[in-house]
Amino acid sequence: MFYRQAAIRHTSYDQTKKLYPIPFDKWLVVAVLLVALLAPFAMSGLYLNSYLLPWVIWSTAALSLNLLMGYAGQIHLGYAAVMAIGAYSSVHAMRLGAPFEFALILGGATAMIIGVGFGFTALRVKGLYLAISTLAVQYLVDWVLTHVPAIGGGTQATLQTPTPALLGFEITTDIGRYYLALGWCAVVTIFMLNVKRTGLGRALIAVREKDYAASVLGVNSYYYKLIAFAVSSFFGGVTGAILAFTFFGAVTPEQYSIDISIQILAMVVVGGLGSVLGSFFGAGFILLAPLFLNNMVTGLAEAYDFGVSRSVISHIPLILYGGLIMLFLLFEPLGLAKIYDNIRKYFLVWPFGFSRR
Amino acid sequence: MFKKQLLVLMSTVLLTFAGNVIAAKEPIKFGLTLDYTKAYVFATPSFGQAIEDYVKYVNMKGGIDGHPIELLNSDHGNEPQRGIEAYERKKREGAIAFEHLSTPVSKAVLPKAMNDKVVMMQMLTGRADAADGEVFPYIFPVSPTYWAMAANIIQYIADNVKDIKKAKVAFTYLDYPFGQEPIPIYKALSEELGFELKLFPISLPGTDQSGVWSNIRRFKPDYVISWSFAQLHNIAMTEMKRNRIPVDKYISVIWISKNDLKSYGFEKAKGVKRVEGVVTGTDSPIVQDILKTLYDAGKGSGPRENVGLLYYMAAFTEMVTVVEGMRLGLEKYGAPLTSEKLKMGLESLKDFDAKGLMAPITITPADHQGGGKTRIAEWDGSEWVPQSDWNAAYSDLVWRVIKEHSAKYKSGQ
Amino acid sequence: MNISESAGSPKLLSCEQIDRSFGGLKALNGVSLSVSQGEIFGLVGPNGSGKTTMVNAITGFYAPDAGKVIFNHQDITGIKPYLIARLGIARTFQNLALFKGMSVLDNILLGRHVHMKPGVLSTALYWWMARKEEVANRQFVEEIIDFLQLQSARDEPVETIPIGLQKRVELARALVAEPTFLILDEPMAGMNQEEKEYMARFILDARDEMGVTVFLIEHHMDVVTGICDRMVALSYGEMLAEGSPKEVITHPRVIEAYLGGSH
Amino acid sequence: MDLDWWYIGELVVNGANAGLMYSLVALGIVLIYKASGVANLAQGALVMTGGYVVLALAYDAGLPMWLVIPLSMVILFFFGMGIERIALRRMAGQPLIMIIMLTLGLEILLRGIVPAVWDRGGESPIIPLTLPADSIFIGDMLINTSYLLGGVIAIFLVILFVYFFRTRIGVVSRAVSDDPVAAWSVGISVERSIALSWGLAAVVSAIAGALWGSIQGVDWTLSLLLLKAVAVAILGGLDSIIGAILAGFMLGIAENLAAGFLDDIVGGGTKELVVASVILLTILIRPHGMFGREDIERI
Repeated sequence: MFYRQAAIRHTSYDQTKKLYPIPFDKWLVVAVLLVALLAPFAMSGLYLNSYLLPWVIWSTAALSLNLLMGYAGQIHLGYAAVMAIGAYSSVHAMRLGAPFEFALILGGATAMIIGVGFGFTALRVKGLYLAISTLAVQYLVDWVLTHVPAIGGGTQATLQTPTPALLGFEITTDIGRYYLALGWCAVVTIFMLNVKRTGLGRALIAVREKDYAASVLGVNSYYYKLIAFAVSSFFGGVTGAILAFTFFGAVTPEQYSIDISIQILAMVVVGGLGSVLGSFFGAGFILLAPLFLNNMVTGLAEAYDFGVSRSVISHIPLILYGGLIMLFLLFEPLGLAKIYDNIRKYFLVWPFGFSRR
Repeated sequence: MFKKQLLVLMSTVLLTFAGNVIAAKEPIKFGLTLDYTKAYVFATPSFGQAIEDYVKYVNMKGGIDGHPIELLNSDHGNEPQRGIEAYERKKREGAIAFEHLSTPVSKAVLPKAMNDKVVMMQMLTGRADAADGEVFPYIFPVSPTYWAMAANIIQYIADNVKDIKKAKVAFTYLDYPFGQEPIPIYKALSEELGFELKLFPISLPGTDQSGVWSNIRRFKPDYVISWSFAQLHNIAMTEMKRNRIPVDKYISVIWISKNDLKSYGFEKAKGVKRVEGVVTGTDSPIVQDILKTLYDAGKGSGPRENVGLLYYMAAFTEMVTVVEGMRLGLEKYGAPLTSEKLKMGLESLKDFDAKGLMAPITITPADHQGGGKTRIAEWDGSEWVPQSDWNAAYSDLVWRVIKEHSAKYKSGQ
Repeated sequence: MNISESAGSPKLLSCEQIDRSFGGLKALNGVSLSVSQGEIFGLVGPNGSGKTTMVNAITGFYAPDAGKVIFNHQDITGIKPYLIARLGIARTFQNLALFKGMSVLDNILLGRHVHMKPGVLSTALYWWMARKEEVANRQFVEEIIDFLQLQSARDEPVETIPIGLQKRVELARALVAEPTFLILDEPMAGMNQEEKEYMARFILDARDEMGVTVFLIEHHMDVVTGICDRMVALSYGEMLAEGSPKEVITHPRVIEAYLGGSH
Repeated sequence: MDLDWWYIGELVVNGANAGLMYSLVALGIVLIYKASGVANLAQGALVMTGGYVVLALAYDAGLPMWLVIPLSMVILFFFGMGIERIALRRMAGQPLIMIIMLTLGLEILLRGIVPAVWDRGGESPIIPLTLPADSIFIGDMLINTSYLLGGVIAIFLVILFVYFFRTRIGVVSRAVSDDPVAAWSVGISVERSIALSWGLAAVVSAIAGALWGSIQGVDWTLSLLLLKAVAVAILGGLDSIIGAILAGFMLGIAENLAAGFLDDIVGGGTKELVVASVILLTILIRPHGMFGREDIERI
């Protein structure tokens, strides 16, 4: 019905390589993009600042991590630390007088250099060891942020972010900050969409699936893993900086703690490893579901007075993260993206569903 | 029956999205977003209970000039991100003032509150330099900051050792911003008074303290000042016993209450000291009235035992102060009460002692701390006995440090 | 026992005295062989005779303990596999090494890796930097798909198609790299007679139309003897015989290894 | 700077004992790794669960300690087996990265559920193991009796497990971890052996939970022992029980010495720093650890 495939004929290889070969998909994306662009004008500050903006930012973070986890197949348990490196470096760079654009790139580059540095350590070993060494990195970064006053900000352990300015225009409004985040999100999204259809993406998947088979095709698996580390860290660093500049307005160690790392991990897994759309789903789900659930359970508890202790209510987000990660791994390892895909596939042939095997 | 339930269910679902729209006579809304899950759970239940109690009490007495107070409650789990969400939501629902009871959340919300010109109370948490009202016009500690407490503890030590110049003071603290905060004051005081100061950081979550206490034993301090909380004091006292350090050398920051001593043993904990900014116990008339009107009628917001304990009283006192600020704001500038009017109301508090619950404070546009008077109390096996009068020691030095830090904030650092 | 090589054509690959052992087991013991340009060369032997070990030594999976591998006048002993691939050596695996989760097309496209320059920047700026390259390579891949008659399976996930087709996909993936030297490790394992004949046809076509030198490993003698120009037989890491298919299969030691070993 | 040998002695002795208690937590990781090749990142939460169960039996049910410990071991044994049966078994054949993430999900889930079920209103009660809080002094050297007890129990358990792996069940477990398919084909039940390892790991965590709970109180922070346990397991070699004990011993001493001498200079948190560095250095220099098999880790 919606995703009509009939009468669509691609007449060149170029056409089949389009991001959205089926027009309905394309129009859907255009529509979503329009909504995203117009949303701030139709939306109150509450929804913009505490739902839409963080959703956009965390989707970007999930996308960046997905490059490493979904494509290159490497677990990263310290991604918040990567974001912290980016955020702190760019804040410091701006305080030292660097223009915003440069500070962002510098933040990304610092995260990349440190990320790749640890990548060198980690890539010599199997997935499990890598996971554990990234966990260690998280602790090292946490330690530095809380113990090196020159970096962390000393007694108050807080650094206010300077006002961001693009091409000399200062960004001071909520809407401006939102567009900044959205713009960066678009860059990362487009990159991730392109990865799907270029040799880079194929090489990464090859390395993930069977590195020995990749090597006989001339793919240097070590190099591609490092590339994944580098690009993912760069994106993560910039996203961390964007998070600080547009959402928090300050950087503190708590914003990039181990809990946050786990949260991003959950977004990627729940959304779907290797899926662009899934990263958006996962970020939305993990970020917003606990908020809604919390508010709802609280509201219900008040209305019915069934005396659920606040402490119990407040554990819901943790239970949700853990439970969802497990459920998805057990029953739908490809995540929300796969569920969407199933629905889409159903409609691709609707109403001739019987024609599928 | 079922239909009605469904209706309630649906309306609550709707409400959670749309926010409560209960129209009374222009309620004054106060955002109470607390941490019920993580670091602050040791205090949050009593803290929230006190604020809810006092609000109920005020509303039963007809509100402030007829305006009821409405609390907008929620949990932020000590996470900056959720704190900001809660802040934005409550602000939209019309809250004119906030209390977060969490240092990370207060710090994350602070720039937004400043920008939005929304009053943010930050009792015992958040930035100590927010006492400087000129730099932080909308932030109100209205109680002694950690820095004021730190200075008072040193004053107490100076009064109780033979010669402060030869005294040895150990400072053990949780190794994150909360614990690290008073360090500049101690260092400045150590320089000024000449006592020997040594720092003993305890790494998070603070449950492993054995090494720290070995070192303290070797340092042979006259007093040990501790910046930690709740059950961590237990662990500290157990380690003190192991290391044969008398427990009466232990002076804690405000976060220690009767309940926290329970599992170590009330009798064994005799001699432990704390710095306190409010009167605890149930003797004061206002607390008696609360017990009578609320708890005797079964309308208390939590267990009766909590009433009078430190965490309860701290929050209670804060709310009494806020309500007084609201009253002044309404009286002087008329309804509807806005954040700005509340700010001005709070800034006109003069010699206010919260019905005898604390040392009188005077808030001015320049001074949002209001005196910073505290006292030292000692545990005698069944209750906390004040050891000194309300006092604000070395306030020049404290203000110097406050100004240094707020100036840094102002200059964009 | 050096028997005359096919005269005229130069040696493309030669292995000299290759030794390789695992623990106490000697998998290869002084094996020497050489393959000339343009021929189909067969390496046969019973299970466990060291055939795959030989291939792994050539393609750099494990460096030989002793001996030399010379490819195109270049010593490639102990060079990393991905570098060897770039020299124009392609191979398939005995038990399939396709990438699950990718379509047949993407699997074959990966074979073009050595001819492409995938990078971060070109991915980011796809429209300006990668598009032309992708389309051009796609065209080449489609030619091979036509050549190997894989059109109908093109868009299927590779793990869902029958094994026989998967083997063909792997051959296609090796061929799109336009190798000068193609190593096929038991390409007909588990196939029925008809499929084997198809595969044999493709191998001959690949040599004839694309000029690839083929190094064919087989366990079974029947098909191999039909298409190989020259053969070497191995057993327990030792060379038994070398020469034309006929010479090899009639060699007494080979007969003994096959019949004696299995009886 | 002249060295204070009493001080060093104290740091070493107490560090070693604490380290042996880390080994106890790490033992769970090693047992499961030996049986199934999976690194159990839920071990921290298992220890926390153990602590809570002991607490519930001791405080809420009011049972005497001599009954509480064995009872909690039994409960945890079935709990561990149950986890394997319900979750891990379904993952057989999946990529390792997925299984590791599953255990991580389990860690988070337990950390949410267990404290919510046994909500203690913010208190973290200390498990009354009726130990004398007073310590032994040798000269100016203090020996912490709680840690001493923990260390002794840890060593005792290790001897038990080393012995266990010499028995028939042990040999079976070894066979399974060497080559599951081969083990399968000779009629060994791979599932049962892996389930058993989970059960045993959970039993160990009941003991570890009780010991650590008697020192630092029971709350969610017990699950943070995971990082130290992981460091110990990696340093010792993931599949070596003896390695876990020796590594715990070494890590405990190293972090205590570092904290004793460096905390002053760098301002705290050196223990975490040591733990993180040990992990990174081990992976960099000798990924299979001190006693692990060399073939277990490279790409």
